[in-house]
Amino acid sequence: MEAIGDAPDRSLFERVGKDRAGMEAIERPNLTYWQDAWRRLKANRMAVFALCVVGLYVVMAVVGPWMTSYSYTATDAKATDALPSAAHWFGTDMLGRDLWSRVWMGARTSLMIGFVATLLNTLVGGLIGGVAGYYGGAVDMVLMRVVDVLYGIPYIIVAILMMVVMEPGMGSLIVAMVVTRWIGMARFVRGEVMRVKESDFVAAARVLGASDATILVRHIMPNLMGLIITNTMMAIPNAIFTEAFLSFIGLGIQPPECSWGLLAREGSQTLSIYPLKLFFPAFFISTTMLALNLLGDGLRDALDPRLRGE
Amino acid sequence: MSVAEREPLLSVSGLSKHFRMSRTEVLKAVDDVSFDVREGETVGLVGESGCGKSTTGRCIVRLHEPTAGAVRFAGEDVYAPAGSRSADRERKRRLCKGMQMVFQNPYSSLNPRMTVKDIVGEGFALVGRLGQKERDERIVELLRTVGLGAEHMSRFPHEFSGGQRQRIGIARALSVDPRFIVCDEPISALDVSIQAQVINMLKRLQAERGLTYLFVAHDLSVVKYISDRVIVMYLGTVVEQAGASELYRSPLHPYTRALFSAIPEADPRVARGRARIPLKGEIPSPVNPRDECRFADRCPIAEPVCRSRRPPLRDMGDGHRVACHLA
Amino acid sequence: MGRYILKRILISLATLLVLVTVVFALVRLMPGDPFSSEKMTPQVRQNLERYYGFDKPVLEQYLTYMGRLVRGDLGYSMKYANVTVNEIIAKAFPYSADLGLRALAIAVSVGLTLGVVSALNRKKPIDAVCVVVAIIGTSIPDFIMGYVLQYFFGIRWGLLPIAQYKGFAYTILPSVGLGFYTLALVSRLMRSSMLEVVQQDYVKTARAKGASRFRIVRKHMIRNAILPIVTVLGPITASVLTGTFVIESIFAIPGMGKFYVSSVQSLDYTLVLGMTVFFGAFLVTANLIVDVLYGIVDPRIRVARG
Amino acid sequence: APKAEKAEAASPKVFRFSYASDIPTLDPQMGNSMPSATVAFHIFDGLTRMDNGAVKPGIAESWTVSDDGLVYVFKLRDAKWSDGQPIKAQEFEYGIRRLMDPAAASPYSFLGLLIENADAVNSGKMPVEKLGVRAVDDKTVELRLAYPADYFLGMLSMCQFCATRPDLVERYGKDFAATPDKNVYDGPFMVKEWAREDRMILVKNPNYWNADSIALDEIDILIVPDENTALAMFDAGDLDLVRVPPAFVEKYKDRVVYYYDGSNDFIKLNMASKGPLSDRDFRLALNYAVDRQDFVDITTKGLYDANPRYVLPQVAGVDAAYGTEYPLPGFGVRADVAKAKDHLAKAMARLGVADPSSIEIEFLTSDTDRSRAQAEIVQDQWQKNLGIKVVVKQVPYRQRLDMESKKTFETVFTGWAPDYSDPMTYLELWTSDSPYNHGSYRSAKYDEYVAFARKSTDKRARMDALFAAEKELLADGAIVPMQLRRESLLVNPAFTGVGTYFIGTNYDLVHADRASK
Amino acid sequence: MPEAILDVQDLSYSFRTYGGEVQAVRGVSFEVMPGEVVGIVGESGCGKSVTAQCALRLNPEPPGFRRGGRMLYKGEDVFAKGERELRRMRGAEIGFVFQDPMTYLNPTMRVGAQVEEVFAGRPGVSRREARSRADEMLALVGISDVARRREQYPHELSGGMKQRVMIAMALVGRPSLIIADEPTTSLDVTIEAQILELLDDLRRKLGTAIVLITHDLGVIAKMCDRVYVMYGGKVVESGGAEDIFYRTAHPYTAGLLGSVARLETDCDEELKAIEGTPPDLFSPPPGCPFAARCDYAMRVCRESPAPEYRLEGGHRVSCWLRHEYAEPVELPARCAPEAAV
Ligand SMILES: Nc1ncnc2c1ncn2[C@@H]1O[C@H](COP(=O)(O)OP(=O)(O)OP(=O)(O)O)[C@@H](O)[C@H]1O
Ligand SMILES: Nc1ncnc2c1ncn2[C@@H]1O[C@H](COP(=O)(O)OP(=O)(O)OP(=O)(O)O)[C@@H](O)[C@H]1O
Ligand SMILES: [Mg+2]
Ligand SMILES: [Mg+2]
Repeated sequence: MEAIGDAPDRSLFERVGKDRAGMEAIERPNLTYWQDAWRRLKANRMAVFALCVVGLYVVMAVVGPWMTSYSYTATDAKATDALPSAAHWFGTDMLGRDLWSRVWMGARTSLMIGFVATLLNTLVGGLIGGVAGYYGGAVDMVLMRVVDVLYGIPYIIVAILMMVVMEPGMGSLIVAMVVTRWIGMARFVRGEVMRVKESDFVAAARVLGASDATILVRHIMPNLMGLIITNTMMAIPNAIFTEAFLSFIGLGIQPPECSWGLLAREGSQTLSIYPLKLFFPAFFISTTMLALNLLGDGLRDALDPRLRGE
Repeated sequence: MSVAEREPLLSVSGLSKHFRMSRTEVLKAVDDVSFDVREGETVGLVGESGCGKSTTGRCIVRLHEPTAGAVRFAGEDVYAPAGSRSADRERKRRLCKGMQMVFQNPYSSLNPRMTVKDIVGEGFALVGRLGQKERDERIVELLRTVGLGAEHMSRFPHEFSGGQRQRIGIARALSVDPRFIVCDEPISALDVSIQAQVINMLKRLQAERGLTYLFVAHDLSVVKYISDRVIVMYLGTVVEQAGASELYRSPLHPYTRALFSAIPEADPRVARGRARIPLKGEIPSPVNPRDECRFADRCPIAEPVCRSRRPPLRDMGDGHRVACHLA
Repeated sequence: MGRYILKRILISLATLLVLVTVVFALVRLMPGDPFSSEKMTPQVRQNLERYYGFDKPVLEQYLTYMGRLVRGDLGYSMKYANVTVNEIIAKAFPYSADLGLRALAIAVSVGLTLGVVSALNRKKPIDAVCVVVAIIGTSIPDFIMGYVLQYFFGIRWGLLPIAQYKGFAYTILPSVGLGFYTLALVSRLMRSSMLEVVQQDYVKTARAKGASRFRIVRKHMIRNAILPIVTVLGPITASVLTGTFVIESIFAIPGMGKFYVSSVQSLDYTLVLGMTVFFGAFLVTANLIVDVLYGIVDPRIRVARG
Repeated sequence: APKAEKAEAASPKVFRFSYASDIPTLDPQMGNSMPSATVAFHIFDGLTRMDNGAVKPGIAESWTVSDDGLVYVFKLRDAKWSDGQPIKAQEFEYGIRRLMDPAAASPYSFLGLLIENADAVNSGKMPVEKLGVRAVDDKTVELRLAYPADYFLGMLSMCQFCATRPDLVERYGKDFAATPDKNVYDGPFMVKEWAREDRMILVKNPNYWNADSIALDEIDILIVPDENTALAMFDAGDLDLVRVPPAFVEKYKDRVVYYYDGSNDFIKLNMASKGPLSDRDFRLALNYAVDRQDFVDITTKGLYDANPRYVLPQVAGVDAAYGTEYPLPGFGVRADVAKAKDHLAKAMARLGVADPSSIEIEFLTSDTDRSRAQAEIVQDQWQKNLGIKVVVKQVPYRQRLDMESKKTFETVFTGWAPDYSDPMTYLELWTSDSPYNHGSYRSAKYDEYVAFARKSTDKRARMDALFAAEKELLADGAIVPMQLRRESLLVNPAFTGVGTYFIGTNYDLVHADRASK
Repeated sequence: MPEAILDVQDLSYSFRTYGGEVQAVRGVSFEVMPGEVVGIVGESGCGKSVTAQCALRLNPEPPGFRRGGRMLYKGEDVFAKGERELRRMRGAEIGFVFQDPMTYLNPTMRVGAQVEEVFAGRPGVSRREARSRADEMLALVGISDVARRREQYPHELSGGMKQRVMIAMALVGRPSLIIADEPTTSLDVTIEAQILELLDDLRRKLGTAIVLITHDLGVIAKMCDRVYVMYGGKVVESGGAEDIFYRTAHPYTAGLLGSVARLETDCDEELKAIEGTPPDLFSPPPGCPFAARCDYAMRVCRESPAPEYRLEGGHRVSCWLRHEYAEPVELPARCAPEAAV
């Protein structure tokens, strides 16, 4: 027997046996799922940038209109379609109203519609889709047929009807969006619930005597949160677009309120003579969409359980 | 009183579970299976992948409604219609407290969004109201039992290795203090060196708590090691059933024999010396099986009678039963 | 398969029936009626209602409508006096379909290419370019896109016709305007789908067999990656082919989208219903085709259905 | 070069213009929109024909009017339909009966209500044969009126009163006039092609009795929904005539042609509503609080005329335009905030309100871009000048009409287009029994003035009464007049003789010609 | 002694990830001689697959990269080869059988085509020839009714059948070496036996060398001439099958052998489990990777990596217990040790 290496110190060869502390030790820090996701999101520079942009717009939507002395409703016959100046930072619109304050008031509307409508969609769609996916069978069959029918109903009919049932305005817009758009989320959640409900941990909970509600709320839904949040992020732009489209056909927000979609629509009418009037709202719509998309992508990566530990 | 004379803790009779694949296709995952499990013993359930082991286990713990047959636990029919809603709820509670399950895949059987504390504590709702402190104490105690510590309580499953996860799964099953546990391949997904840890622990717990196991596995050596009695399944049917040592000493069914001869033995001289009973072909599909011995297609000794009808399970004495026309 | 398709068709027909009924009820609930105009007297209104049969009970109107519908007769439009809905659709749909097919062709071919290229070059500059194109595409409302395209290519630079639809040059701007969103969507979906496929084990098998990179992409990755896109293509195709209001207005194309919106705005009951039936049938068919296609692309599905 | 000249002469003279949406119908009795009327003006010829405001003979060569102004007898000339058949008096009888026949359900039948027995016929109480129209023989048409109306001769040029072929109506039923080949034409042009929401092509009618005077070979009407697109197409040479959106007028101001399309926009006030609108002073306050000049300056870049009174000044008076004969400063084009506040104070005292901001009124408008802008300005002005609260409610057009006719509005921005060149076409709206009186204006004096004007055969006295009615209406603040639509057109300078008029037709291309170089 | 076809010298391979560098392989050496069956055993995650995939450079690069060492195939370093050369090697020189035929076969491609693909783009093999060679090979691996089966999709085949297709795919290019990465883990015992026999059979017929990766000692015992035991990214013991099983020199190998239940294991005796879990390769311990779980660990084991000791007959072990200073220990014997020989 021949030693290849040589050890200088005999005392090193003292028998110590197993290292009980070391062998079961968990090297990685104790992070909750959300902490872990947050950490990974932070590592994604694009997503952080996007988060900052969205945050900035939200803040500006709150304080922006107050940063100038002009009200977003005050018309001025002498200053219509003005270019940006020291007085009007973004210029004025065709009625002589300050575009800076209108852009940020529009941000309020658009972001509000985007977030609230999508949130409600997620809640309604998530709940219905969750139940359908969980119970399957007849409930599911009926739901899916309802979805097919709803899909075929012209959206603007619903939008108009909502304006009659409720006061026209943001509320009716949001309700109309929820009434027609929850199906997308429901479909998605249904599929995911069907997948997750087959997993062993659900079976385990059942064996432990958990009720259906407990299983749905405590076991299934939390596991879909990541996907749902990502999906929701991606749906916000859709809601903002929808409002813009409704503005296009005159079913948007009530005067004198405004939204980015409406401003863009107004701007697009005079694109060839006052391009800036289109530029500002279009810029904010697009960058918001861009940011939400990037954020959605980032969240998808951050919340994907398969990427854990990376 | 000898073990054999006592009323069985679990009694499965004529259990069938069929899955409808389409209008014309029925997958008979479990087809007319009967066996008993007595208090305190470990019954091994072996067979190839897809032969219906898990389905049988799941039917027992009420995860699948069986197509036919009865499951009696501690003298009570698990699937008999309950008188009322409250009676039903009460029975569900009783059965959940009595029977638990440990799952095959330690990665998918723990909810990734729950802490170990929540996972292990989930069953406490069945046990009755517990104070926050008492609850935590119980959880720590359970974790100690399975070789983990209080420091692991607030961690998430993904932070654990497979063996540790399986131990969490066992702690969860133990939380309601059951009498009977279905262990559905609890070690298949684990590394060899880890498997032994889990098996040792299951044995220790059985000794300490007088548990009864239905131990599902496809590793025959492990089954022999842990079981008192062994049931061999093939394509949804029981082909042989006997005391562990008896079965391994003198297997009667040609399938059991082929199975034993194919066990990879971790010993080169034995492994190379052993002659394998060659089996032809692949495992047939359990969809729409014909009324014949399901093993007939691959059986080295099959005769025309094997294709004529399904062999019944016959008692060959001493509790050794076999379903083969030729045995 | 035949059985399956038959069953699907029956379910679809039932769905359509419910859809028509619901929309029938909804349009009647809308405020106003198809006859309102600034100069409407009660007497004239009464005459018109009698003429169009609106003086009868709603149920009877419904049954009459359904009776005609079963025979494939969608009735006379109200806004476009003397013209049947069938005629309107027959005239308008070819425009929408032509525009839609072009848009789809652009969207799918370019979108898939972009998606594949960017997934294969993940984290390289080309990927960033593709991703930005995709995100811009999904970030700009179609009306902005339409006006901007028209302004620059048509008005400012005079490269392409400004509007109308009478020759290849005329089709370019609207089909790009219409297809851009879908293009972006397809490229995004394809990219993530490809990224998923890249990690699949069978790709490694193909590499282990010594297949060339090109072959791996073509034979193994694209075919598997395209599956999730096929599913979303159903509804997208239906909506793109049946026209989009915005692009059609901007480029003065007499397609379906315009009729669809204006029928609701003018409360042209029969036209709304006719459009809904058509769109619904189209959607259902598109989904059916997608399902069948799915089976062709993914052999696993075919068997499961028997 | 002579060769080129020849080619020039040979190339057809085509005039192209656009509409935002398709012509709803070409059935002469069913039309109720300006585009329908404009096309009909070119493809049909009435008993008379309007030529830039003057009544000229059409298919009728000559006519006589009885002294009481109630009986008209027309002599037809030898004219032919586009299919070569002669035009007969019975076809005029048929057409006018069809207009009033409840079974035919013409949406514009109220036009003919001045004809004898028209009301009873239209409501089904009398058979159509009792209508005051009669073909005396193949070439003579007799019409009887319920009351005298000078403007009736002008109305007869409208397509609703045109000859209609019974054989074709019978043959095609509901499909009559649905496609170019399902009707025949007796006007200067005839329809050659009609693709819905796409284009309509009119070509010269060789059988028109006055075909020699028609210079154009073809008129192309393209459907271009977006007005910006249309403007761009004009610039690119794809159109010969385009309406310039107000925002662009500045850019083209040296080249545009202005004309009044006759429409008159005002705010209807619902005096029957619960709010303060029943109060005359409040209504006057609203009237004085709007700055009409600012309003048109902002919404249309000053293109439209601020209108301080009600009736369009351009309509016919006795000898000259009504506006010239009967000038009226009305509420003034500028806001008079002091006066407005004054009236408001009086109204508040009566209503028992101390704080103007506690007064809230709803302003209804429809869903177009322009109505949004208009609403926003009025809202801003009222709020600023009166301190009251104005809530704008923007609803789809049909819903707005519905709410107007159901009287479930408080104030609504609306307008009126004249049907004939007489103040009556505006003033008949506000009598107590008028079906259009959605504001529930009740004034015995006003009703009296209008009733007098209906009966009177003395032109001057009649016109005086109408002027008195207009003043009465304004003094009561029944409406808030806002603007007169002055549109601006760009016309390809290569064409001459392109006419516009404020009644019955947008454009008159009968005398249009392309100047040859 | 003939030249080794695969000669790995001190290979280290890592992956760069968000969390840091995963040192999947840390100085592994082994060789494969023509025609022999070499087994690699070890727990999950110890680097077996990564090592094997280095031979064809199948690890994704990036994030993977070679830290050090060489891997010579027939004397040439595979890490020096270009993509083109590698492609020529894959399938033709070295065949690969993967663990899970379910995921390693393309679900949307017919199995015949998947086997034929090995010849795609190879000069000198016509499509016809490729087809007939594929059919031949499919028949050879025991697929009956080849004409029908080749037109089927993977999901229409049973697990064993799919694994046969995988094997046909690995063999059809007549490689001189097959690397089988856990070829039977997802199969049943009876099918597993069939597949192992098939591999053995084919090796004998075709003379191909086989690297068999597994964590099942039974498979090793049955098939292998020489065995490498890996732990924590390193080879801890290697030698002939008899050396490993009967003259076990490393405590980990001994533990592994002791922890498997065998048919003759007595029910009453406790299995000798190795407590604890393998090290995290994000931050591998500085010393012997097994030190934390080793009953005989000494302080030196935790501090510095053990040198390799050559025992008799090519048996090697990396363990400080072989050092002269170390107190000699008797590892628990497996079966009949020396005496049985
Ligand atoms: N929910 C289900 N729907 C349809 N078929 C099922 C379902 N669950 C199980 N099966 C089928 O029933 C048969 C028996 O499955 P089971 O899971 O009981 O087998 P097993 O013996 O546990 O196999 P393994 O060793 O792979 O776990 C299989 O063919 C399986 O495909
Ligand atoms: N693409 C990769 N990116 C990052 N880490 C990787 C990658 N591939 C493998 N690893 C890591 O390298 C280590 C060794 O993996 P390897 O697949 O070689 O293990 P193995 O011995 O084959 O295990 P098993 O028996 O589970 O197949 C593992 O810790 C694994 O997480
Ligand atoms: Mg199982
Ligand atoms: Mg591996």
